[in-house]
Amino acid sequence: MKLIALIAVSLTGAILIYGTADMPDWGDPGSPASLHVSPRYIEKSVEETQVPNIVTSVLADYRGYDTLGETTVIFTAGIACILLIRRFGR
Amino acid sequence: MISSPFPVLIIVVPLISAFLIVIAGLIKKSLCYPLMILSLSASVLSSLAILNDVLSHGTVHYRLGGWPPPWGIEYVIDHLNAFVALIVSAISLLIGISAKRMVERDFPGKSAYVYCLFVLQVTGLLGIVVTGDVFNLYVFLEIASIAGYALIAIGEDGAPFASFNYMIYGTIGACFYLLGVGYLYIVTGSLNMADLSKLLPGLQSSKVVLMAFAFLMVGIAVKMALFPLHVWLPDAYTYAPSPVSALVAPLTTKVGAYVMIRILLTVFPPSFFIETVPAALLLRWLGGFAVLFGCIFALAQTDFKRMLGYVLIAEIGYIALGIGFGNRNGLTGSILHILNDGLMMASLFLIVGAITYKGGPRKMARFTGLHGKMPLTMAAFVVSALSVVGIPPTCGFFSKWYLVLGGIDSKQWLFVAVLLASSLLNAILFFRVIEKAYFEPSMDEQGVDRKALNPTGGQQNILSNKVKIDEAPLTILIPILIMAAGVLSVGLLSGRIVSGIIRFAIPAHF
Amino acid sequence: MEFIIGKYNYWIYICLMMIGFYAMIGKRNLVKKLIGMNIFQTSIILFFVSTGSKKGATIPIVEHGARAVEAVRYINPLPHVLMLTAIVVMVSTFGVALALLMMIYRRYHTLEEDEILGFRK
Amino acid sequence: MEVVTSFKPLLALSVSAIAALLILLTGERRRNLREGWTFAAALVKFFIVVSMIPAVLDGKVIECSLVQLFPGVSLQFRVDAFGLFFATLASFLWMATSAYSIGYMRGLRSHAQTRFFFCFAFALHGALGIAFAGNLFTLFIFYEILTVSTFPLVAHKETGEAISGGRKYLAYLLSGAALVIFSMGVTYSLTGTLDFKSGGFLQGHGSDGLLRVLFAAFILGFGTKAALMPLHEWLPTAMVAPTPVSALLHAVAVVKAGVFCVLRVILYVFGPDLLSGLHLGIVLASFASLTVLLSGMLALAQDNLKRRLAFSTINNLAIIILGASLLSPSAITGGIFHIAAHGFMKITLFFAAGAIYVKTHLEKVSELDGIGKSMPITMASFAVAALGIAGIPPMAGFISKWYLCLGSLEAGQIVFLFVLLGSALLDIAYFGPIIYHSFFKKPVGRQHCGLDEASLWMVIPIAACAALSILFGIFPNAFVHFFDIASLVAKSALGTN
Repeated sequence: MKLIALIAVSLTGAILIYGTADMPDWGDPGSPASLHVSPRYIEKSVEETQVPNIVTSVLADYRGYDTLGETTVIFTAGIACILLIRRFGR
Repeated sequence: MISSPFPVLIIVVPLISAFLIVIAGLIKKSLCYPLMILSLSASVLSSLAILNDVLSHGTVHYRLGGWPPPWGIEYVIDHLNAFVALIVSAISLLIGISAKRMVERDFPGKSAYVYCLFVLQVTGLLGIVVTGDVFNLYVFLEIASIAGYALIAIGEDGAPFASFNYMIYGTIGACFYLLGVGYLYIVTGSLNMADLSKLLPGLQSSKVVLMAFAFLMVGIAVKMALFPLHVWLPDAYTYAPSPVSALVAPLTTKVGAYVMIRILLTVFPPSFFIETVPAALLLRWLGGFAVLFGCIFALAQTDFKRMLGYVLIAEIGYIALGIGFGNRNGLTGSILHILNDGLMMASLFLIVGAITYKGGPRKMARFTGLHGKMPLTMAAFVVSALSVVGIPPTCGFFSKWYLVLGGIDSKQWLFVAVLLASSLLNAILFFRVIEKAYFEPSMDEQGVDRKALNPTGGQQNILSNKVKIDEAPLTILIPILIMAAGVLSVGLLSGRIVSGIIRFAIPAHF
Repeated sequence: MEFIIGKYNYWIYICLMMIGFYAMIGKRNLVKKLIGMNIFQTSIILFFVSTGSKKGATIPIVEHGARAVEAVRYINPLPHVLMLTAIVVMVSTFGVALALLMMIYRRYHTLEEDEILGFRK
Repeated sequence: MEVVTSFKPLLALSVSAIAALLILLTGERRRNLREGWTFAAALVKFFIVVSMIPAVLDGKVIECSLVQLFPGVSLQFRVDAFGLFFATLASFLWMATSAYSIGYMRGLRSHAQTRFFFCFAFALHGALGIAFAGNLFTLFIFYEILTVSTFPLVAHKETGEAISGGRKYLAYLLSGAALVIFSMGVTYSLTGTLDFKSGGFLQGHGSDGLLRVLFAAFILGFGTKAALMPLHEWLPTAMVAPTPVSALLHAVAVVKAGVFCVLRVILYVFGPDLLSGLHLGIVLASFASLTVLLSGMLALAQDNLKRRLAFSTINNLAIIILGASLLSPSAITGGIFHIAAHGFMKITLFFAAGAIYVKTHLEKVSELDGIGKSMPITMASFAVAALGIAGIPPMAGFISKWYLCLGSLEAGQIVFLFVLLGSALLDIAYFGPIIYHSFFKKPVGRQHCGLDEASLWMVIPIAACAALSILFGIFPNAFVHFFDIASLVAKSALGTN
C-alpha cells in the first residue's frame, strides 16, 4: 500500500513538474492570466461598483454567485455536522 | 439572447427551501416534507420550462448579477444540460417523495436535517449541471459532495468509515479538478466555458493545457467512479440509508458523466480528446475494463445492494466506452444512457429500500418467495432488471444499441464484443435474483428460523421474531412504479428523445 | 537555471502537494490522512495565489481618488477571490471530515484504519 | 405491391397483451374467468388474423407504423404473406393449446397457474410481433419478449432440474440475441435501414467477406432459437417444462419463430440472389442436412418420449431451413408449408405425450407397451401425426416433403433429395416402434383396466389437431389457405411474380 502510494505520488509529481515547463514565470506581468479578464476588474471596478478593494468587488459583485455557493457550502457543512454528531433525544 | 428566469430558479428555489426546511423543522416537523416536495417540484417545472425554451429558441443564457460572460458568472443551458437537469430534478423528486416513510422511521428526530441535506444535494447536482463557469462548477460540486458525505454517513454500521473513505477520494477528485481549473486559468486567464472554448484551440500544443486536461479528467473520473478510481463506491452506497443511496448512486455518477462530456465536447475542442491526446483510447479501455470488472465483481456479491454498486460501476463503464468511441452513435448512446441508467438504478436502489423498509432481506439468498409478498415491487424490479440486461423494449436496450452502433462505426470490434458479453453477464446477475424471488418458495414454507432473516445491521426496531413482509407504503411504491413505467416508455420514446434533444447536444460535425 | 529560479513557486507547491497527497493515500491513521488533505488543499491555494502575482505591482486596492487605473500596477485579484471561496469550501469539508472522525471514534474507539477494518471483518 | 394502412396488426397484437394483463388481474381465485380470458383472446386474435388473409392473397401488404425509434427505423408492423402465414399458424394453434393447457394444468393441480397463463399469452404476443414485424429491429424487440416470457414457462416446475433447464434456455437464447444485435448493428451501419424487402436489401453493400461473416452471425444468432445443431442443446433440456409449454416451444411459437427469423434473413435481408452469389445457400443447406441426419439418429437413441420428440423437432426445423436454403420455388414453398404442417403434427404428438403423462405419469418410450388399448383416441392421433411427420400420405407432412423433394430436383441438388428421403426413413424408425408397441404389445407390470382417456379438455384438442393434420394433407388450402400463402411467399421472394 505504501509502495503504491509512493509510486502514485512520485508519478503525479513528475507529471506536475513536467507541466511547469510551459508555465509563465512567477510574477510575469505578461502572463495570459494577467492580460485576459482580470484587467477589467482592476480598471473598471471603482467605476462600476464603487468599491476600491478589487478583491471585495469581484467577490461580492462580479462573481457574487460563487460567494452564494460558498455560503451554501458552509451552511451544508453546518447542517451536516449537526446531523452527524448531535445526539437527538438521548 | 433569451432572458428567462428559469435557469436561476432551478437552483435558487431548492437553495432557499433548504434554509426554510431547517427553520420549519424547529417550528413544526411536519412542514419539512411538503416543503421539500414543493421545492423539488419547482425544480422539475423550471427544468421543464427551460427544456421547452431550449427546444424552441436554442441555447439559453443567464447572466448572474447582469455581468457579461467572461467577467461575471453565466448559466448556459443548451440541449445537453437542459436534458440532464430534467433527469436530475425529476428523479430526485421521485426519490424525495419516497424518502418520507424511510426517513421518518429511521431518523425520527433528525428528519428536518436529512431533508435539508437532501435538497442541498439536489441543489448541488443541479448547480453543476446548469453552470457555464468552471470554478462555479467546483463550488457546486463541493456542495453536492459535502451533503452526500453527511447523508451517507448516517447509514448503517460501516457507513461513517465508508463515508470517510469516500470523502478522501472525493476531495482528491475535487482538488484535482480545481488544479485543472487553475492550469486552464493560468494559460487562458478565463474561467468561462464558452470563453475557454474560444481560447483553447490556439493553445493545444501547450504542456499546461495537457496538464489541465489530465487533471480535470482524473478529478471527474473519481467523482463519476470510473474504473480504477471507483474504490470508494461499493462501500459508500452499500452502507448509505436506502433513500440516500437511491438519490446519490444514480445521480452523482451521472452528473459526473455529464461534466466529463461537457469538458470534452464543449470546453476543449472535440478533436483534442480524440486526436491530440489519446484520451478517447484510454476512455475506451477503462470503460471496457469497468464494464467487465463491474459485472464480474457483481457476480461475486451476496448482498443485493452491494451488487448494485458494482453494476453501477459497469454502467459508468458503458458511458465512458461510448464517449471513447468518439463518434455520433457512441456519444448518443452515452447521453441516452445518462437518462436510462439514472432511471433504472434509481428504481433498483429504491426497490432495495422498499424491501428493507418492510424488514425484508438484502442478501439475495433470502429473496425466496418475495414475489408473492411484494408483487408490484417485484414486477417493477423485473422491468428494471431487464433494462439493465438490455432486453427490448426497455430503455437499457436502446442505449446499448447506440453504443454497439458506435463501436461498429469506429470498427472497435473488441469493445463491441465486451458490450455484448456484458449483457450476458448482467443476465446472469439479475436472472439469478429473479429465479430466487419467483421460483423458490419463501422461507416460511421451508420452516427456517425467522431470526436468521435479520438483514445485515440497521432497522432493528421493527425486526422482531415475526416479520410480515408485504408491499411498501404508497409513497414508496408509487415512485417505484412510475420509474418502472418510465423504463418502459423511455425505451419506446427513445427515438423521439434522440432526434429531438440528444441530436442537438452533440456538436454538428460528428 | 533560469528555469528553476523563474518557476520556483510551482516547485514549492508541487512539493507540498505531494507531501499531502502521500499522507492521504499512504498513511493508515485517519487523522494523518486529514492532515495530508489539509496540506494538499493548502498547496493548491498557494499555487492559485502565486499565479496572480505580477512583478512590481501592488495589492489590488485602488488608492483613494486614483483616476485612470492601470492593470499593470495591481496584481491579479481573481485568484484571490477564487481562493477565498475555495478556502471556505475546504474548511467546510474539513469540518465534516472531523465530524465523521468523531462518529468513527465513537463506534470503534480507534482511528487506525487497520484496526477499523479488523473490526468490520 | 399495394400497401394498405390499417390498425389490424396492432389490434391482433394488443389482444394478447391485454389478455395477459386481465389474466394477471383476475388471478388464482376466479380461475374460470381467467381461463375465459385466454380463450376469448385466442379466438379474437385468430379471427383478426384470418380477416387479413383475403387482402394479402390479393397481393396487398398491410402496414402500421408507430413511433420512430431511430433514423430509418420505426416500430413498424407490416403484414406480408410470410408474416401472415406464421401469425395464422400461431394463433390457430394457440386456440388448441389454451384448451389443452386448461385440462393439463388442472389435471396436474399445478401451482402458479396465473403466471403460467400470463406468460403464455405474452409469449403469443411476442410470436405475433415477430410475425408482423416490418423491420429487423421490431422483429428483434418481439424476439426478446418471446425469449423472456418463455423463461418462466420453461422453469415452471420450479424444481432444480426445471430451473437449470430454464437457465440453459436463457443462456443459449441471450447469447444468440447478442449475435443478432451485432449483426443488426453491422447491417444498419452498412445500409442505414433495417426494413425487410422481398429479395433482400444487402445487395451491393459491404465486401463479400464481411457479408459472409454477417450471414454466419445472423444464422448463428437466430439459429439458437431454431435449435440448429450444434446450438440445439437447450431444446431437449427444456423438455422438463409442462407439456403445453413444450407444445408452445416446438409447434406454436418459439422454435418456429427461430425458423421464421432465419427465413426472414435468408429471403428478406440477404435475398436469394445475394446468397447464391456468395455461395452461402449451399453452405447453409449442407449445414442443415447434417443437422437433419444427426438429429434423426440421436432421436433413435432417446428413451424419454418428450426428448425423442424434441430431437424430431430439431430434425424437422432443419428440413425447413434446408428447403429455404435451396432457394428454388418448390423448395421454399415446401419449407414454408412444412412450418404449418409440422406445427399441427408436432402439437398432436406433444399433446398425446402430455395426456399420457397426466393419466399414467409415464415418460419413457419403453414403458408405453399396450397403452393404445387404454387410450385409443390419443394413441390413434399420435400415430396419425407420427406417420405425417414421416411424410406418409394423406397427412400434411406428405405435401411439404413432396415439394421439398421437387425443390431439390429443381435446384439440381440430388444429394439433398437423398437427405430428405433418409430423414423420412429415420422418422419411421423412431416413431414406428412406439406405435407398434403401444397397440400390439401387452403391457408389462402395469394393470390396464379398460378405457382410460384423459379429460375432454385434452382429448378434443388432440383429436382435432390430428384431424387437421389429415385435412391439410388432403386440402392444403382448407380454411386459411396455408398452401396458397406459402407459394405466394416463394414467388415474391424469388421475384417470379
